[in-house]
Amino acid sequence: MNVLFSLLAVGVLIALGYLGGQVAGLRFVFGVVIPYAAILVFIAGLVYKVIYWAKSPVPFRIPTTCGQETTLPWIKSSTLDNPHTTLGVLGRMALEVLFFRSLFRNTRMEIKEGPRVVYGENVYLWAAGLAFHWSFLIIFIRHFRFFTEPVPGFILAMQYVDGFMQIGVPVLYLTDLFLVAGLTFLFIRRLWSPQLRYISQAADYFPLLLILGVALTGIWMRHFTKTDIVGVKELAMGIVTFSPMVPESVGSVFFMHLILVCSLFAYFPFSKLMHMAGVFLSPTRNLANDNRMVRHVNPWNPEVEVHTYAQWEEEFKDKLEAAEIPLDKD
Amino acid sequence: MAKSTRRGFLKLAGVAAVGMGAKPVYDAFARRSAPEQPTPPAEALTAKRWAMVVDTRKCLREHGCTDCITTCHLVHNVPDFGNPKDEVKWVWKEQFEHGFPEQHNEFMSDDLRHKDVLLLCNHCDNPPCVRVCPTQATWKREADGIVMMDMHRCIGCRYCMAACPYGSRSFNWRDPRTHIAKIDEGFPTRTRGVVEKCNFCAERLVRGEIPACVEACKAKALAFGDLEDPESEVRDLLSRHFNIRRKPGLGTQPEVYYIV
Amino acid sequence: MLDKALSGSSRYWTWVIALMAIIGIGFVFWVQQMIEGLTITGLSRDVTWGLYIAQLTFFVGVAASAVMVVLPYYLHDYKEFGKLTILGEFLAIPAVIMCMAFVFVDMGQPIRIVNVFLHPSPTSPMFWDTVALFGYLVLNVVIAYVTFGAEKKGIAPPKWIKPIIILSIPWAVSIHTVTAFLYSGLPGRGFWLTAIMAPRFLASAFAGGPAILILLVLLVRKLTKFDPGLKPIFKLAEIVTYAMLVNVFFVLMEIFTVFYSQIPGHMDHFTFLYVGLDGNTTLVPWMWTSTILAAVALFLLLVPKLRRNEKVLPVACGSVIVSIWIDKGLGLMTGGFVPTPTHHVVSYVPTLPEIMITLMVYGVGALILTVLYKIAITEREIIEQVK
Amino acid sequence: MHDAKYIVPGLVAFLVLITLPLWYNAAMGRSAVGPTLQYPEGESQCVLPKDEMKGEHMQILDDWRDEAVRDGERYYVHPDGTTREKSLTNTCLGCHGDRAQFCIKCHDYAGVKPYCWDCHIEPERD
Amino acid sequence: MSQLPKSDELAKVDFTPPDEHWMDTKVDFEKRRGSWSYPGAKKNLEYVGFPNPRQWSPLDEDWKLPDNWQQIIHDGLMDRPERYRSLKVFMDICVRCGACADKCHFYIGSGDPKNMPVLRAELLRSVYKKDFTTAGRILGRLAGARSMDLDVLKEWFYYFFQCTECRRCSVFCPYGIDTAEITMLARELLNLVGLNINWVMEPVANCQRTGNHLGLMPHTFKDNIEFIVDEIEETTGVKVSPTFNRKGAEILFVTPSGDVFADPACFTLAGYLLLFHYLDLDYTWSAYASDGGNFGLFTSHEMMKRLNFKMYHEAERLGVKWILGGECGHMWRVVHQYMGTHNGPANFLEEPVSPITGTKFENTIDTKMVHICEFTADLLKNGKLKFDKSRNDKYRVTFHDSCNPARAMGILEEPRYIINQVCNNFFEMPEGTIREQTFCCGGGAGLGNDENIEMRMRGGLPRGNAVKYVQDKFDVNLLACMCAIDKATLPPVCDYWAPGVGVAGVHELVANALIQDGENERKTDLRGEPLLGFEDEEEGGE
Repeated sequence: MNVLFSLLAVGVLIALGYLGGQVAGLRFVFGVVIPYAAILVFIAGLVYKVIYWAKSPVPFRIPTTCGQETTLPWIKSSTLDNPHTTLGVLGRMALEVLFFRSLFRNTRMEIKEGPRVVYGENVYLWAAGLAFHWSFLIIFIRHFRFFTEPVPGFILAMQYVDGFMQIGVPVLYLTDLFLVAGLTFLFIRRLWSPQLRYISQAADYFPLLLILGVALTGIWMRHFTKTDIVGVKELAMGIVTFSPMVPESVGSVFFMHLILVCSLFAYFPFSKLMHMAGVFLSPTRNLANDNRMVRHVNPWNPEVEVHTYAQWEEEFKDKLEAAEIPLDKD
Repeated sequence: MAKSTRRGFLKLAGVAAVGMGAKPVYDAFARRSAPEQPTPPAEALTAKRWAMVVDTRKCLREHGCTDCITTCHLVHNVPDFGNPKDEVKWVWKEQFEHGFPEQHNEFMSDDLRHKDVLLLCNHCDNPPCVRVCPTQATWKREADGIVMMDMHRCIGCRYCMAACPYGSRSFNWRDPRTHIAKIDEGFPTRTRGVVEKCNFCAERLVRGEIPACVEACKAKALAFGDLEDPESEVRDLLSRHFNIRRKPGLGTQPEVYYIV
Repeated sequence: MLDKALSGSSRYWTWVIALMAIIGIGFVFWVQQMIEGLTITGLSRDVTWGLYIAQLTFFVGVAASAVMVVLPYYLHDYKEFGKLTILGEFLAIPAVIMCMAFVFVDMGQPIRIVNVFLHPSPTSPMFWDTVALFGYLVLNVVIAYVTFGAEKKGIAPPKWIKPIIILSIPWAVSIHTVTAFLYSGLPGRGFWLTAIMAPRFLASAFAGGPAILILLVLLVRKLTKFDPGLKPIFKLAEIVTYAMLVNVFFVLMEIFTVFYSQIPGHMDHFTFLYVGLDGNTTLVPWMWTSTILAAVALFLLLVPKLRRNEKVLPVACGSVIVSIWIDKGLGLMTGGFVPTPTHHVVSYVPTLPEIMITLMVYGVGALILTVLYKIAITEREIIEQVK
Repeated sequence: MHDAKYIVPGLVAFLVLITLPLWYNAAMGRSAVGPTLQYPEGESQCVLPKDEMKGEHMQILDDWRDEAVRDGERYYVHPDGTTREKSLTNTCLGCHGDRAQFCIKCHDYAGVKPYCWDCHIEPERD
Repeated sequence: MSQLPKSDELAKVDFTPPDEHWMDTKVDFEKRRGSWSYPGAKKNLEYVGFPNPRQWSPLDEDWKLPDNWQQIIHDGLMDRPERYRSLKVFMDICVRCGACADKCHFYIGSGDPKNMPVLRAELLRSVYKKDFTTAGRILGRLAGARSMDLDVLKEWFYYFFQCTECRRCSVFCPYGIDTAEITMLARELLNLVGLNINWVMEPVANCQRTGNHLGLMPHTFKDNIEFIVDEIEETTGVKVSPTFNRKGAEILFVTPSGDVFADPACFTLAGYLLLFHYLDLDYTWSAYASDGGNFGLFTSHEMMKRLNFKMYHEAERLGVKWILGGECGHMWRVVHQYMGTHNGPANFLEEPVSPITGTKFENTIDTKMVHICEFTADLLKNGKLKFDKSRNDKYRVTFHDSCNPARAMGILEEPRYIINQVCNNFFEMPEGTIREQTFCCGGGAGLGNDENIEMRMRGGLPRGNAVKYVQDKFDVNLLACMCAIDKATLPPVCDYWAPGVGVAGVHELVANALIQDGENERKTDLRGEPLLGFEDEEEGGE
């Protein structure tokens, strides 16, 4: 149900894109208006969401400590998994954001005869996630060749390395393969495992299918139905130089690709995809475990009713005297 | 053998592109790969089995004639690095005892022993180089028996060079462009990292021209023609003169014959 | 499991960083080779394969030799090899990767390497060699990952792995056989044209590979708390002894055939290697070093007392390795090409960039080996709770 | 807003990165319009219609090279009945002689670096 | 206890999720007896001023909620994101990758998909989505949103009191989403309408009144310790003399009250007493700050602060220089992560320095409270203790990292160092069950009560099974730990999953080995059981 809905949604988007490319009057809307709107929604939505998060304080310093803390000097502490300095936190965050450190620890539990509960290596989710995210980032940056003139050298270099293996014309980018492979794994995994299927929502299938759609229409356009790449770049450059234009030669597949990309942009700030920004704001990861060294202030530290010593002594005075425990009052 | 690299890619991509279904992809985009029947130009020279006859007796040596070599290397943009290590050569001359080491004979006439003979790719009927190539970058044309190189596909493993018992193949150890005195626009240069060799002037045959070396030989020591054609000059020469081939014992069936 | 490679002593990290430095330096030379072409190597029109492919030949043998621990352990239930098996498999993995890397750096157009699969050529031994090597890598990775994963969990490995292990045994033989076919099927290269090439390769592999494994295990014993005991090591030494005997026997067979038949096309290569031809003696010292080391090794190995001496055994193994490395590497390669088909005697001397690139691949292999051994040993220490 | 000293620079950095093309192009002073090509004079018809050639030329070249080199199919019959040699140097460059004005312009614009020119030679023009 | 199935039956866990959508399954409290805790008693809620005190049972149809309970929950859910960024971020960014699923001991032991941390959070997230996100409002279930109704509330009560806030899932989450944080806030919401459990509320009320969870009056507190003092004298011949509420002492010692009362925790207390006596430490107990533990943590941040208040308050009153804390799990979560923020700064104290070794505990310069294991490890490292390791030879020891010290503090090496110093036979449990990946005892966060025994044993499966593994492989017979709740909950877990393995505190082992001046020839350990080699003698003696 959730899968079908997501599939349907992506299908409708593709159909819309096709329509946008075919109907003359709509080409400007789909080629210029929607992209502008989507980028605007993406940027504004993302900034809004981050500020919305930032408006709330982090009242307590609650890092998850995944290694030895810093205590006595002769005990080796875990500077990256349990950092107590800002530098260490930066390191931890870098590992987390760039290499998915936490997910790298992933294990798979099984209960065997005995009973024996065993925990095995499970790097597949980590590997597929890493392959997918890195490929997506590289592909995203590679696309800047359509948005810059002249194309900066580092993008050309990136293209060269990505297309190092001379496969097909135009050359196949390895990141394209990794992206599709990674996404496919993530999608199949979600459908395959009963537990995962049980927790999965439309909001989990939809982004996967959406990005898969983006990737496949892109690959389709590059390797199968060719589109006029100069026209595409003119369109893209029109957007970033605020002189919008939609060249005649740009074909329908491009519009399918574009509407999916726009949908992704516009959908992004309102979805779980915000984990991109959220991971930076996770208080269990981005705080130093220096709790007993440096004071952390809660801006709304509540006034609470306490049971003071004086009240306590008053209540138990007789018993204290009987037990020969010294009193303040004396 | 795959028809084209694109089809090969399509197969690969079709498998990779989950959800697309390989078959419709293949059908939809393979359309241009079914080309219109090409009309061979009327002037093209065709044969069932091209062969060359070298008449060593006619081949001039006194004044060190290298017309055939120079011409060949000129029209094929063969570079000259001036050192034997990087050397690329399509046709070249060596002393008889090197060209035919197994024919070595202490009491051979000095004339022959030290004679420079013209060596080139033998375009063998049973070429070991073709057998070993891991990518089919070198292959034997079924139509006319020319052993061809596809410089676009060669991965530069040099297995063919190890397999060739005649030393007929050269590798582009470095970029050849910098060492070609005058580039002939009609023929591409090679890129570094691929193997090349004599192609019996396949590009000239199609234009109706005989190989450049044959044309260039002022002593008329070279003959080129169809072995399957009983009327051909080469058949005539071979039937009338004693001739040998290089290393016949290896069973490669060279198609370059030497009249001694 | 993998995380064990990410934490270690300063000695471990120094070694890893040193290897990375070697790889880094070699990489610069490789980039130079990519830009300028293979001209920066000592290879030439006449000697088209050299140091790189020689290493391929040697390390295919190392990779194949894992079978020498896998076979007794799994097929004959030789329990003593239980602790060694993973080390054997973890030696095979970097060895295969090195083989592929050596092929890769030897290519004129490495960017087109996928052509081997896009245009498969069943008549080419090189195509089959690629398939065999890839398959062997996959087999070893899967087997090691699954069996070691089960051992770490303290449970029996899944049943489906057993047929795969059995398959890996003939597969190991096949990688070296197919590699021998690279050479032995070529007309006009008298030195290589011998039916005994594949058996020779296997014999030298089963001497050289286990010899490396012995050295590694002795090193592991010295540097870590992991100790598989001396008994399996001595058993391995016996394997090395017999294999080396067979290897030398095979070489003598070749020499008899060539020199008794007196066919120049076959004889000249041996002459070039052992006494020099037309005044060219480039390889003579190398070949005699190899010969003498083989003799020394055989003596040390054949005397049981010496073989079972922890101080002598490494010397014997070292001799075996160097002897085979020269014989199977430089000797086999250059010896096959010289004299050339036009009967010229040429020299081949590797250049500095060529050596540095070779070292890069060695560095990659050593790094992978280090990482895998680090994982295996650390996990073993944890399972056994050695302190 | 809390932790503004980390979050604001983070957001600003993100915005700058994501809008980099705006600043880059403004600095380079380029407009949206792509290169204008110099089409050969006197020729009315390429191998295929212009729009199709835009997208498919690399594929055609790739197919041609295999057909010509490997299959010996060196000639192509155009729908208009004329025959052309499947040759980059002779046929394509025969019309589009000025590589810099034709091929390179678009390729540079699109950030594409084909390896054709490693081997094939541009005929010299007067 | 009698209904509890045999352990090999319980270990047959079915992980197949039900056919119905998770939003459609309801909790049947009757069928699930043994897996929930009795509600908070009226008097306890009243004592601490918690809303909606009343007599009720989860088995009742009517939970006697306030009429406007939905409004209360809504308002509570409105208010908390403004105060806790964690809640906003954790609600918004979960991608449901499922990495957390099989990390939860309750999920491993029960197979109930709602015990997957992701789905546990989703119980709250679904309501949050409905109330606070546009997509949730419009798309409803399709967006994973649902309205708050009575069944949802009951489900909350069931599952948020079926999480021990152990944070193991958080270790594996790529975004560090911490179910403990979500559970804490969900429990705050539940408390707003009077849904809580008595095993939390009773200690909270006790602690608020007497200063300790067990509700020991000052004289009982003192008596109990003095009883242990006598026991010590009997076994060792050494007379230790603790002081109470003594002004001017250098150090205030605070430990969970479980140590004062319960077996085997009291042997740990004996351990402290002997150690301090050996060192001639200038320290005092407090009958007011008589518990370091803080069940307020399991109700609300405010209650936690109220209970924690007494520690600094008492330290200031007594004029001590710094505070030393005993072996405890959740106490150290509060001390390490909350105390300074809640009730600091403690500028009236001095930066802690060990009077024995002179070591300054740099890592505690703000909070000024030192963990006893840090303290003892420093002593051992500096060679200040004379001990006889062989006295612990009857034990083959393994160590259980308690959740909070492991994942909210990171004190992993000190206890291991101490155990290795004072014991000859130490064995680690399998990787993945120790250090930061340690498993909960199954009874943390207020769930260690007897009516919840089935769920405790289920949750104890991973831990118990790991103990069983080392028991089988290395003949381990003692599970050391440094948490008072562990000392109460692990013995039944061991009896159930690994019979024959005992439980002890780290400092019990220290004191076993410690050679005191003027002690009797030691033939027994602190428990009065014969040392290795003295078994016959002891038997003959009795």
